[in-house]
Amino acid sequence: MDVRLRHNEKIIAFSVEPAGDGRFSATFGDRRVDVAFERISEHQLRLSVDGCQTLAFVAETPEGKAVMVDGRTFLLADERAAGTRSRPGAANGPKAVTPPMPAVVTQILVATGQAVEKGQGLLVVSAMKMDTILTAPFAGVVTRINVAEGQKVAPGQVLVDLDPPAADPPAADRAAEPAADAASIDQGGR
Amino acid sequence: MDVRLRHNEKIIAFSVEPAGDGRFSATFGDRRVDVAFERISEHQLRLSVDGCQTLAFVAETPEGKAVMVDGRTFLLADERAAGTRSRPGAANGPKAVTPPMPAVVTQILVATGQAVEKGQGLLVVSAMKMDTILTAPFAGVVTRINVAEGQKVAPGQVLVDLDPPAADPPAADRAAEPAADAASIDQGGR
Amino acid sequence: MFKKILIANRGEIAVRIMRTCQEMGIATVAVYSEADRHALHTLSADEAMPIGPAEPSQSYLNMDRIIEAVKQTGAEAVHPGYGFLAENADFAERCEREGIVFIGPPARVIRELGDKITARRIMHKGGVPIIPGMLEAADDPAAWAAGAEQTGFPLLIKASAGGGGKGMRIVQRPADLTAACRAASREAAAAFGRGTIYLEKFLPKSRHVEIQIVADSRGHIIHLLERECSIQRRHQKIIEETPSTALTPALRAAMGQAAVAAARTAGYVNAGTVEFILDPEGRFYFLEVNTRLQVEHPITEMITGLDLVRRQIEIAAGRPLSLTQEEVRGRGHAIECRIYAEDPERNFMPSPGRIAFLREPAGPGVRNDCGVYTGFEVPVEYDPILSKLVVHAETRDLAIRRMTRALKSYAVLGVRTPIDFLLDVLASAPFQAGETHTDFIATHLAEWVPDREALELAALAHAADAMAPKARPAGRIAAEAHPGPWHTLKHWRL
Amino acid sequence: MFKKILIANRGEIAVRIMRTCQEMGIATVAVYSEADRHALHTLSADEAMPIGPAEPSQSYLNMDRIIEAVKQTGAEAVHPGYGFLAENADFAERCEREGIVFIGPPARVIRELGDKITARRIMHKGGVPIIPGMLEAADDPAAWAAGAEQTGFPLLIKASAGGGGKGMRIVQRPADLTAACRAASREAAAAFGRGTIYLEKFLPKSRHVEIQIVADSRGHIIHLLERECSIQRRHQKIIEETPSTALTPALRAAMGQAAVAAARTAGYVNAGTVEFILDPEGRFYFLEVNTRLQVEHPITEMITGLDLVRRQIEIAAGRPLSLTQEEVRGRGHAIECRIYAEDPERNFMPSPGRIAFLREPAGPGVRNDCGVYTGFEVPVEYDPILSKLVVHAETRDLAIRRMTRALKSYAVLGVRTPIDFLLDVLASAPFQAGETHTDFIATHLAEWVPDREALELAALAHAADAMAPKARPAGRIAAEAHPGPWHTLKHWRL
Repeated sequence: MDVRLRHNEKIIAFSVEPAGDGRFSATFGDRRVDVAFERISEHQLRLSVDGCQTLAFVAETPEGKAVMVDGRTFLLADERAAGTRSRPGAANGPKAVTPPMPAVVTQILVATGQAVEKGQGLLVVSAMKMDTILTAPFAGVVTRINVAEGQKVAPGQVLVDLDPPAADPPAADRAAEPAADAASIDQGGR
Repeated sequence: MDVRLRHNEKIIAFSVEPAGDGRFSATFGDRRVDVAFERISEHQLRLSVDGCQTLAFVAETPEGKAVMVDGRTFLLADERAAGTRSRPGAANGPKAVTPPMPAVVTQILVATGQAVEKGQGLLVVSAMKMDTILTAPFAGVVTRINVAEGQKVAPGQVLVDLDPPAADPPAADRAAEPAADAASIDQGGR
Repeated sequence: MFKKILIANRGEIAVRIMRTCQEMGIATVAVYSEADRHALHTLSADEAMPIGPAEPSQSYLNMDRIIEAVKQTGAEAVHPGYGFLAENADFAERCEREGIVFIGPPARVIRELGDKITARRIMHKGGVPIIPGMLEAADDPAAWAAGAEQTGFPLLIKASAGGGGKGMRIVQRPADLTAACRAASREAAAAFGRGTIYLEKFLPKSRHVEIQIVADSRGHIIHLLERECSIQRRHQKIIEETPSTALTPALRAAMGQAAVAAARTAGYVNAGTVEFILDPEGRFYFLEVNTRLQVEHPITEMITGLDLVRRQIEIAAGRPLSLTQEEVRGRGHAIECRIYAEDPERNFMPSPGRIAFLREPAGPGVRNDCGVYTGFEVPVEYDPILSKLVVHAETRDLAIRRMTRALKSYAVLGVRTPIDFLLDVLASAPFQAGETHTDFIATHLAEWVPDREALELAALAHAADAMAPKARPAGRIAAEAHPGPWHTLKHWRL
Repeated sequence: MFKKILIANRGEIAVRIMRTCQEMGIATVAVYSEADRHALHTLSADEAMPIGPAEPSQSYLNMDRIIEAVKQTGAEAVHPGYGFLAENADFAERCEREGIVFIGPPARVIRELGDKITARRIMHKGGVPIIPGMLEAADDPAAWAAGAEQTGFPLLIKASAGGGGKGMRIVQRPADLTAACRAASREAAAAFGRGTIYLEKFLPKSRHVEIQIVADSRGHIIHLLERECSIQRRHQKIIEETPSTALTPALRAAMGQAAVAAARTAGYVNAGTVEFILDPEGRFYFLEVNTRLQVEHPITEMITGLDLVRRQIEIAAGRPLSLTQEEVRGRGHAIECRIYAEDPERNFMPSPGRIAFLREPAGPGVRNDCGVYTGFEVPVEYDPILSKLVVHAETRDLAIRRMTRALKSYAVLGVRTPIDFLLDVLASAPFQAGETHTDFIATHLAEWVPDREALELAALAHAADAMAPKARPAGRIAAEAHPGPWHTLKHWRL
C-alpha cells in the first residue's frame, strides 16, 4: 500500500505492508522499518519502531491530521484522499487574495473599480496582534470587495476579486477556485 | 420534574423546573436555587448557582454518574431510571457472599457440603494489597463454591452458595438475585 | 486584606493571578469578551462578567466596562496582569479616582516611566547608566543631526512613545540619517499618534538582562535578581532564564543596586522590572521600566521561592514588604519557554484555531502556566501566548535537560507552536554555551527547518492511526456492574 | 554514567524515576505485568518488557524474570523504586552476583536493617537512641515476661521480621501479656514464616519524624532534613510534610546527627530514610531504616531543591556525593497528600476500577507525581496509590492553602479517592495548629462523613449534565477549511 502524505510543500511517500496483529513494515526508498502499534486512547498511540518505543499523539484538524512525536508536531494531509492534485498556490504561485491565517480585516485600502499595480496593498488583516498587508498578485482592476472592516476571515476565503488586463490568462477561473480547493482538501484532511 | 438520586444509602430528592436557555431552578424541600449551566466539554460543566460560578466534572461509571464539585466527588445513581427499588443489601442487610470491591480470591476456607456458622470465614479476597475475609451471612451448608483461588471477582458476583436450614426463608431466591441486581443497576447507572 | 479582586485580563496570566487569589482566600472576578466566553480564565473565577465584543478596544481595553464590572461585583481591587491596561496611566488614575485599588504602581509613576525619553531623563538624574544618546525627543532634522553627531554611529532611532519595536530603525551611516528619521517618525505618528523620536547608540552583540524589583508603599525597595531574555524573535522574548550566564556576582550586585536606585528615583511602588542592555564588555545601560507583572516572572519565583503575585497584592493592600535584600537568595536555575500559537516555519506567523488536543508536561521542577485546554478555540483577536513552560533544576545544564524533556512531552495539536523550534534552540551549541545575545535567532537559526527524522516517525504514526481501531483497547479488565451486598470481618494490609 | 537503566517497579514511582533518567540522558526499560500493558510506566519508557501475569509473585516480585529482562535489554543497572523488590536483600545480592548495579545500598546492609531486632542492636551499639525494650527476639513466654518486666507497660509487641503493622499489638496490663504475645506470634508466623517477636515500650501521642540521608560509596554521609509523617490511617501515611512543626533547630540538628550516625554505623550507601518516633517531650527513638527511595521523597526535593533520584543514580555509578551538609538548606514548606484508590467512607477500602476521567491540578508550587491517566484500568493486584500531590510554598500556612486549592481542582472520576477527606484534614483546627500525631485520624476524624453542601451541588450538576446537550458548545469560531494561497508584504506586531 503506497502512502503519500503532504507536510507543507513536502511530500512524504512510503509504502506500508500490514503484518497483522498491530504490526506493519514501512519502506522509505530503500530503507525498511518494522513498526508495532497500539491505540492507547483516541489521541494517543504507542509505536514501537525497530524495537524502540515512542508515544505519538494525533488529532484531526481541518487542515489534516496533526501528529506529535517527541515534541515535534506535523500537519500531515493524505494526498491519496485529496486526489493527486497538489495544493494550489504552492506550485502555481499565489493567485487569490486570501489571508494566510484566520484573521480580522482591519483596513481596506482600495475601492471597487480601482486599478492596482502588482504588489500594491489591498487590505490589512490582523491576527493575534500581528498585522499583515495582503497585496495584489498581479496588476488589474478591483471588481469586487467581498469583506468589510472588522469582519473575520479565514484562509481560502477570497477577500478581493481582481480582474487582470484582458490579455492575462490566469484570471479565468478566479472565483470558482477557492471553493474547489476547500472541498478537495476537506476530503484529505478529515 | 422530580429527581431522586442515590449516594450510597442516602437519597437526594429535589425538583427541577427548567427555565430554558441553559437555566433551571431546583427546590430542595423549601429551599429554591437558580442554576445556569453550560457544557464546556464531555466531562466538564460550568454551573452558576445563585450567581456563584462552579466547575463540575462528570463521568459515567458502571455504578452511576461520578460528579466532582470543589474537590468532592460523589457517585450518584438515578433512582428513577433504576426503578424505585433501593439497592439490595442496603435496606435488607447482607445476604449473598460477594466481594465489596473488584478483587482476587486468595484463599478458600470451606468445602462443598460443609456446615458453617453465621459469621464464619468462607474465603479471603484481596484487592490492592488489602485482604478481606468474606463470612457467612447466616448459618447453613455450603452447596457450591463458584470460584477458584486466583480468580478475579467483582461486587455482585456470588462466590459461595449457602443453603440455610430448611426453616430459614431468605434462601429462596439466592441464586437468581445477583443477576437481577446487576440488570437493574445497569439501567440506573448508564 | 481584599475580599474580592477583579482580574482585568485574560488567558494564562489571568488564570495564574486567580490561583494566588484563591490561595489567599480572596474571591475572584473574571471579565471576558464574547470570544472568551469559554476561555480558561472565564471558567476559573468565582464570578465572570461579560464586557463586550471580541475586539480588544471594546472589551479588555474598555475602561468604562471594566470599572462598571468592578462596581457591579463589589470588587475592591483590580489586577491588570500584563498588556491591555496594565501600563495605562489613565486607567490607574481612573481607579484611584473611583476608590478602586489598582494593583500596580501609582498612575504618576506609570505615566512618567511610560514615556521613554522622560524615563531616560529620570534615570540619568538618578545616576542610573543610560545608553548614550539624546535626552530630548525631537521632530526636526536639525535636532536629529545634532543628536547623531553627539551619539555617533551606528545608532538606533526610537519613538519616544514607542513600544514593540515600532518606529525603531538602525542607522549605520550619517548619509542615511535623515531619510531613516523621517520614515521612523511617520511610522511612530501612525502607530502612537505622536511622531517624536530620539537617537541612541546602537549596541550590537548585546544581551537583554532585566532586574525584578519590589517596593512597598513605605519606601522599602529590594530586587529579586536578574532574568536574561536575550533570545527573541521579532523583538519578542521566547526564552528567558535566570541566573544569566553573563553576570558575575559583582555585576549582579551592581545591576541590582542600579535597579533599586532606578525604582527609588522613580518613586516606584509594587513589583516592576528594570530592563537593561548589557554589552560584551559587561557595561549595562538602562532600557526601560516595565511597570507591571512581567510575563517571565515565574522564573524568578522558581529560583527565589517567592510568589510575586501575592507580594503585589499585599503591597497594594498597604502591607509592608516583610523581606530584606539579604533574605533573597537564588537557588538553582530556571528557564521559561513561551508557547505561542505561531508557526516557526512561516516566520512565526500567528496560528489561531481550535486546540484539538492538549497534553501538558509534568514532573519534578516543571510548571506550565497555561491558559487553554482541549477543545478551546484560540481567538484571533489577542496575543498568541498559549502557555509558559517553566522548569527549575539544580544547574543550568540540568535545567536545559529538564526543559528538553518537558517540551518533548508537550502535545499541542490543532494550532502550530514553536515547540520543535525551541527544542532546537536548547540543543544548539551556542545556547548550551550560554552565548545568548539578542541576535541569537538571526545568527544561529535563520535557516531553521523542522527535523526530518521526526517527520518520518510522524508519517508512521499517521499510518498507524489509520490502521488502529478507534474502539477502546482490548485486554483490560471489564468493570463489573455494581456494588453488591457484602460481609467483612476484618481487613489487613499486606 | 549508565547508558540504560531498568526500572523494576510500576506506577507513579516508575514514571518519576524514568523522568530523571531521561533528563540524565539514560535510556529506560520498563517491565510490566499483563495487567499493566497499558500502564503509564509501561508507556513512558524507551523499551518495555513483559514479565508475566498480574499476580505480583509472578511478575514484579519474580527475580528471574526481571534479571532476564535486564540481560535481554542490556541495561547496566536496576532501580527498584519502593515496595516489591526494593528492600529484598536476595535480589540486591543476585544483582551483585550477576554484575548488575542495584541502585540502593549493598545487600548486606539491606539484610541487616531489614531484620528489626538486628537493626535495633546495630543502632544501640552505634549510640542511636532506641525505644526502651528487648534487644533479642524471643518465642517463649518466660522471655516475654522478663522482657515485659524490664520494658514496663503499656508496651508494644512487634514481629522481628515485621512490617505493615502485622503481628503488632498494644498491651496495657501484665495480665494480657501472654495471650497477646501468643496471638501476635501466630500472626507473625503466618505472615512472615517466623513467629519470633519482641517487646518495646508503647509511646502514645507520638509523632512519626524521619530523616532523609544520602551516603556515597566513599563514606561521605549527609542528611537532607526531616519529614513528618504522623497523619496515618491503618499504619499507612497519607499526609507528609516538611519541616515538622515539632522540631526546634536544635532538635533537628540532633536528629540529623543521629540519622547520619545510624547510617555510618550500618555502613550505609545511597539514599535512605531513618525513621524515628518523637515523644511529646521531644525525645526521639530509632524506629527503622527504610533502605530505599521513600514514597514521600518529593517533599524533601521541594524544600532542598535537589533531585534525589539523580543522586541515587550517581552514587550507584560510583560518583562522589558533591554536596556538603552546610550546602543543604530547607526553604519554605512542602506537603504531600497521597491519592489512593480507596473509599474514606468505607474505612479506606480499596477502590480499583477504570479512571473514567482525570484532571490533574496545576499552578505555581504544585507537583503531581501521577501513575494513571483517563481510561486506565487501575488493577486490583497492586498498591492503591494513584498519585502523590505535592505542594511547596513559603510557609506552612501558605502550603496548606496551596494544597487545598490543588485538591479542589483535582478530579479523579471512576474510582473513589480520599481527596474530600484530605481537604477536611487540612481544614481541621488541630492540623492547622500543627498538632499532628499518629492517632490524628482516630482522634479527630473517626466520624467523618462527606460534605452535605457539596453533595447538593453535585446533585445539581447531575441534573445539569442530563439537560446539557452533549454536542460541541455553540458560539465558537468555526475553523475554516484550509490554508490557501496568499501574499504578504510585511508583518508587524502591534
